[in-house]
Amino acid sequence: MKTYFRELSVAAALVVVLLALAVFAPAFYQPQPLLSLLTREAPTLVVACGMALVIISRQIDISVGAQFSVCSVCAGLLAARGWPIYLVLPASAACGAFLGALNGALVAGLRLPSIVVTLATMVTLRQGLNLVRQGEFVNLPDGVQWLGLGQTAGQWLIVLTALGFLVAFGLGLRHLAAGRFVYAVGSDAEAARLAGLRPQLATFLVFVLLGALTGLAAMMNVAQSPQVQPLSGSGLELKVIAAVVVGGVAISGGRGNLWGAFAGLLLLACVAPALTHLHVEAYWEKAIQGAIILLAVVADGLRSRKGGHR
Amino acid sequence: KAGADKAAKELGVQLLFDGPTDSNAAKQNEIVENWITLGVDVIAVAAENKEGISTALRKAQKQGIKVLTYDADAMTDARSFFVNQATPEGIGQGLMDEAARLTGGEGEFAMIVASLTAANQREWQKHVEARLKEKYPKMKLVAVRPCDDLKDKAQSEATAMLSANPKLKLIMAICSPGVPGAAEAVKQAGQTGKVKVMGLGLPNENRRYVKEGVTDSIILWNTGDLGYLTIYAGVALAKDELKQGAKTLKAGSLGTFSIVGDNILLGKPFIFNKANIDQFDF
Amino acid sequence: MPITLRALPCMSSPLLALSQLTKSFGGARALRGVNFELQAGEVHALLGENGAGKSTLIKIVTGAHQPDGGTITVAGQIVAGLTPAAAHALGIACIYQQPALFPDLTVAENIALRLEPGSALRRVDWPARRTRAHDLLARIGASIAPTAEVRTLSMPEQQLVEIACALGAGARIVIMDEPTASLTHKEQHLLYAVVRDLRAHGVGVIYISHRLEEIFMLADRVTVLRDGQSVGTHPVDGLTETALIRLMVGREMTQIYPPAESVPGETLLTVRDVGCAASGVKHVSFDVRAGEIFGLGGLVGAGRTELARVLFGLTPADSGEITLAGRRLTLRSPQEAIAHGIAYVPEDRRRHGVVLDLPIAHNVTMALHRHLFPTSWLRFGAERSLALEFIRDLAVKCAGPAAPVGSLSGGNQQKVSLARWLATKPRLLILDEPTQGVDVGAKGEIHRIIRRLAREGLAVILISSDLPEVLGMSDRIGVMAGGTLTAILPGHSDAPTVMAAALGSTEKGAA
Amino acid sequence: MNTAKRDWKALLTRHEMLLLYVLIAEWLFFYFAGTTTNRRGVVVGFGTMDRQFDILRHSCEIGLLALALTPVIITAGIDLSVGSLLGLCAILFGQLWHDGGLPIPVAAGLTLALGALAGGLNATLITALRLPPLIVTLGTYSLFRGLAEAITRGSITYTGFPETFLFVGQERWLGLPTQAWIFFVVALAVWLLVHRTTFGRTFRTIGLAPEGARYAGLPVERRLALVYVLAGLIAAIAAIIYTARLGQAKADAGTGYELFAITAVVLGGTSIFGGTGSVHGTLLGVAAIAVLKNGLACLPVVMGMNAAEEMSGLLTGALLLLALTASVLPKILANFRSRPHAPAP
Ligand SMILES: Nc1ncnc2c1ncn2[C@@H]1O[C@H](COP(=O)(O)OP(=O)(O)OP(=O)(O)O)[C@@H](O)[C@H]1O
Ligand SMILES: Nc1ncnc2c1ncn2[C@@H]1O[C@H](COP(=O)(O)OP(=O)(O)OP(=O)(O)O)[C@@H](O)[C@H]1O
Ligand SMILES: [Mg+2]
Ligand SMILES: [Mg+2]
Repeated sequence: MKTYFRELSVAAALVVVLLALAVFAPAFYQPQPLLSLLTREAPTLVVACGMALVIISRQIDISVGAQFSVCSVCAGLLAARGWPIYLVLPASAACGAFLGALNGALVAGLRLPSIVVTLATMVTLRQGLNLVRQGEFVNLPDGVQWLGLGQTAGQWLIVLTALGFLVAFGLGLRHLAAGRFVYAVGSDAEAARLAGLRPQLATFLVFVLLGALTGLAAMMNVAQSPQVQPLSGSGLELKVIAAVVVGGVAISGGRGNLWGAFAGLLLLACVAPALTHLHVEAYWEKAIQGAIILLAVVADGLRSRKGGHR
Repeated sequence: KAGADKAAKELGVQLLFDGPTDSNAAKQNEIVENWITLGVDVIAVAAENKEGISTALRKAQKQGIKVLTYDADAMTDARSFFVNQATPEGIGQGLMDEAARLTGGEGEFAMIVASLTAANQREWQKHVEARLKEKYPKMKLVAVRPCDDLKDKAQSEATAMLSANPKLKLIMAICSPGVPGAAEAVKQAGQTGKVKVMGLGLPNENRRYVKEGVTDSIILWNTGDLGYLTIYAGVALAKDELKQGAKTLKAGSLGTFSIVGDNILLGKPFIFNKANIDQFDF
Repeated sequence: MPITLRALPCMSSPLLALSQLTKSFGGARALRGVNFELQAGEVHALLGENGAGKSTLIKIVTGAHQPDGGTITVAGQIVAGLTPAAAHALGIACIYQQPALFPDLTVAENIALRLEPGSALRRVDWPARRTRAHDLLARIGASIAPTAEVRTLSMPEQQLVEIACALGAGARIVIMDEPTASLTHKEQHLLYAVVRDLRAHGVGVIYISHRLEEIFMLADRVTVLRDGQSVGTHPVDGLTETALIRLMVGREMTQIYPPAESVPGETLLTVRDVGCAASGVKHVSFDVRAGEIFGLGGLVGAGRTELARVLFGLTPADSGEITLAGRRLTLRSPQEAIAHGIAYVPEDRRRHGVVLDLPIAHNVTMALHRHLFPTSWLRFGAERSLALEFIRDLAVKCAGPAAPVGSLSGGNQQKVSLARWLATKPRLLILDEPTQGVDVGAKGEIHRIIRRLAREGLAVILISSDLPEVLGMSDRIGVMAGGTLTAILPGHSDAPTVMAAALGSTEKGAA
Repeated sequence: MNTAKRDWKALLTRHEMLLLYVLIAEWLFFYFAGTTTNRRGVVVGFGTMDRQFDILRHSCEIGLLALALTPVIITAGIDLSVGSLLGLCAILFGQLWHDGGLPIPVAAGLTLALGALAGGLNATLITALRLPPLIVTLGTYSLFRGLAEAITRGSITYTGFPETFLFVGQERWLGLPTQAWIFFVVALAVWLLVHRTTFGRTFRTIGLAPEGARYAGLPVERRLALVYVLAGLIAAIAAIIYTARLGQAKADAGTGYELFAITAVVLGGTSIFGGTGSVHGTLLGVAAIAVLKNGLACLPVVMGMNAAEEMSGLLTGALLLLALTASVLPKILANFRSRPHAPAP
């Protein structure tokens, strides 16, 4: 209870939003639109899993949005060339892993601060993509959407895959030695080195993993519509980082878990549709979103103020 | 852009083209001021922010640079001519009339815009609402949501609109990524035909949905022609061939255009639908 | 880890041999050709002044630093490019002078991360981790919950966790860098037993300490380092304390506490029934007079540090009253405490005592902004000369006042931490382990300074786990147990009396 | 002792010197590559005085935000809300003047107070509730922008400011763009605060070791609060300058500026983990980015290149990586050299 206070307070905020919806806008709870909402958020969740890992290891990656765009466009172009889906999927993940490795090499190999490195790669990738594509859509051939499975099956597949990643990484972080290494490196990299772990390698791998997950997520997004917009990932980094830190993962590393990140993600994902359902005018959206972020963490702040932290 | 390049080549002039990919007033001012110090002959702008850009444009005029606006106008005293494919009023009315035609003039509809602050979007929205009030009392605008020029976000917003407003008859998107986004949402919700989709966009981005009958009509101002015409107008202006009070302008292969006041009119917006979409590829 | 699996290939060669090791940090040469040998089944003490290179030496042995030159031979085999993981595999375990723990993780996990071998993809066995942590901690007599997060532990508790880690490794070479620096009497003796036990099992122990009595109690041989060079290895038998000090310092010196020469004056500080629920301090009452040195004794976790934190406003008291020079104080923050002339030298110097990345000068003047820079405008010249003055007075071994504190040896860092508070010229000085990790020469200097301050009318509260120090320096001694003051003894008490008070009352408290 | 002092100084100035070289190289490159004579025989492009002044004018707002962020980042904090606050302040300023009918100086004064107040909100949440700055300012980043949009319903634009006010943003005073003077004054003030007073010393200490600072009796909470209030105040100044430059106040003012400002600060050598950094570094960072951006925009005249926007983004990224790599290169080389020859099995 004590250790999971932040996660619980975010979950409580989520419950409040959901209850408000149940009372004032029960239409929110129709199965099909709800499934659609979840499907839309599934790629974000997959990226959030990777991002949580990166942040727990005391790094950050703000280039995920740009990576997502690049992977989407690559996957789209390959699919448009007629590559079969079972090749496009790994290609997209590999593309992401490559970009992640680039970040990882700079951060772990040269020991540069990750926020600056990924800021640089973000700008570079995004503007590079603009330069090459000039915002033009990629039209996909039939059979790419829903991976050729049909809509409902495809949506379930995507949602369940994302949840699968969540559970796998959530449990892995807690119960696999590798997961604990991530915490150790984030908690104190020098102590990790002295304990015989390899913090630089861990950092590198975490970035590669995030890249690969971003590539997969891009594919999960591409599979939801018959076209790819090169801008598709813009703003993703902020959304994902917000979800993860609101969910209690400490930006200073070593603390937090995926369940909190999941709650944070759902909370933020619910705000926009909730406002639509409650017929709140769109001008208020950002203000309310900001207020919710603040309120969700204020409880945590009040508590830590009372219970004398050392 | 392509049209502009073509015209520039035909006329043998050098064209500088710069456009922020994200709509941003301050950046546009910086670009214009940059051109002023570069000492160009003519500046043509699609104003992002009417008032903001006008100060920069007046400065340009003071230095003897000819100023044109296209697509979105600035303050009238800050430019010589406005190359207009359609007035915002015309676009607003065109959109609303088409929406009314599709819904039979009654029922709820919702709008997807690029952002809540972009000047041209606000202008068009204003005219849509004015037209609605004036001519279609039985129709009701139930929601306006921004999509940040992202197709994916438009899709999410449209999905929420659909379930929040069960009586929705039509979604109108006035930014180009909004139309396919809304169409995909309607299609996934299984409401094809029941909820109509229309808006401003390009044929290639919407072809699939138009053919499937999800999207009913796409209104387009022909950007290629607009660029072409703008360049011709600019060159004419620079050579002093185009003066206040002129009534026509000859523009290469596109023929002659009429000038009303200080508006050079490109003509009526074009409407794509199932019947004619296959004739266009861009 | 069964020790027997690591059979020695050749029993006659030493377990560990270092020859001509050199190491520089930037321009500073920490080691300039050190030779050292460790036999199986011996306790080999490594001695030297602060900054002599002891910690650097052992960091090279554990693979934490790469040497610039020289060879390391483990059990007859030359090893090169040693990494921490490789050292671990060779059976080398270490208690670092600065605890290298993971603050956000639990005690059990901290221990497990050091000890568990195996692939990164194995499953973590949480119950087994907890049991092992519990067993290891019990072996050294520490009552620390395996599920506690390390960042909530006090400095001595962290040191105990470090010791548990080293023990659990089942290594054949165990290195201890000032393991008892912040441990109290009882824990020290449990540790001595552990060391003897290791020796009996054929483990080679390298033991670093500035407490000479420990050396005579534990060690078989000593090697003395001076200025990064080994100046000789000697069997402990036949060495006297003075001889040892001469080897270390290069001149004659005795380890005698300076005599009390002043007569305490008026009562300066009155503490009545003070308690703080958050930190477990309850019903503490005592007085300290101006010019008096009031010692505080007790076991680890007795609450002495917590009491000091209350008096310094870090964890404000929620009951009782504190009076300083006749004025009743409500101390809610260190700023208020400082404004009233209270200074506190904390026990955890790396986290609280100094800021490692800032220059010495900044660290020294940190608590002095109001006085040294009354207009908030920095005066670099004044700052520098003040710093130089303390560097000279306390014999801080450093490259100059602009050197970052992190580049100093542990003992020299402690001197900087002390200098900061001496510079504030307080009325009440609370010293928490002021001489931990400080070499004999400097220790004597610090003792003389404390005496001088007392003579000038300061009230001093001296918390130290070095019992002889408390006995030798204090005018009166308060003994704490379980967060409360259980006895106040006269200054000339002896060790058994104080220990009895500390132990007896805990037993009573537990009952 | 003397050599040690020099070492320390060299370490301190290394990054800034490097940046200075980059800046000079950039400037020289654009001076020669970006200046031509146009058909009318007038010298145009990067090399003109006008262009230099434009660069200065365009950099003022982002420069101010970067100045505001430097102390924040030195305390190991972050303020993502400055760009949004710029927007909110611009709106409030417009409203006070236009709807409230207040004279410009009064409206400006009130706007500054409101900016400081908004900074105070960040400060309260961060210091009183001990919430992480990243989350707090992420929240207020949305909140401030959202309020600006809500107040204006997205569309109200305040214009028609008097000439005397527009003078601040569009004209020159004593030979320099008027707002540049304001910028220099603020820069000098922040520089003195950070480098010459105990405040700056305290920011650094807090950034390196907040607990250590508390134990040293430094007023950690008050200094942190100061830093965020100051950021709010400077964002308000930037808002007024922005309004004067564009002649309009609108809810989207300053969108995305926080990212540019952070880029400039970290390019200037301030560590995102706090403790190290300098105001002159930040100024160099701002200048390096501004010259790059504007210089590239001048190149098309010469090279017929038509993607200045994208190229400048691309090159800013590359520049950032380059500056970073260069600043750690000596350390890495030294590391390699001191490595022993063969790692053991
Ligand atoms: N990271 C570092 N950077 C620069 N100099 C260092 C560093 N670590 C140690 N030194 C220097 O190396 C010398 C030896 O330090 P070391 O820590 O080995 O001393 P020590 O013998 O352990 O002293 P103590 O008894 O005080 O712990 C000192 O002069 C110290 O300043
Ligand atoms: N906030 C807290 N809540 C509960 N218990 C605490 C808290 N802070 C410290 N303690 C515990 O109170 C006990 C007193 O610790 P403290 O460090 O004061 O002991 P000590 O007597 O100073 O030991 P030493 O003299 O060896 O430093 C410890 O067991 C510590 O873990
Ligand atoms: Mg040492
Ligand atoms: Mg203590």
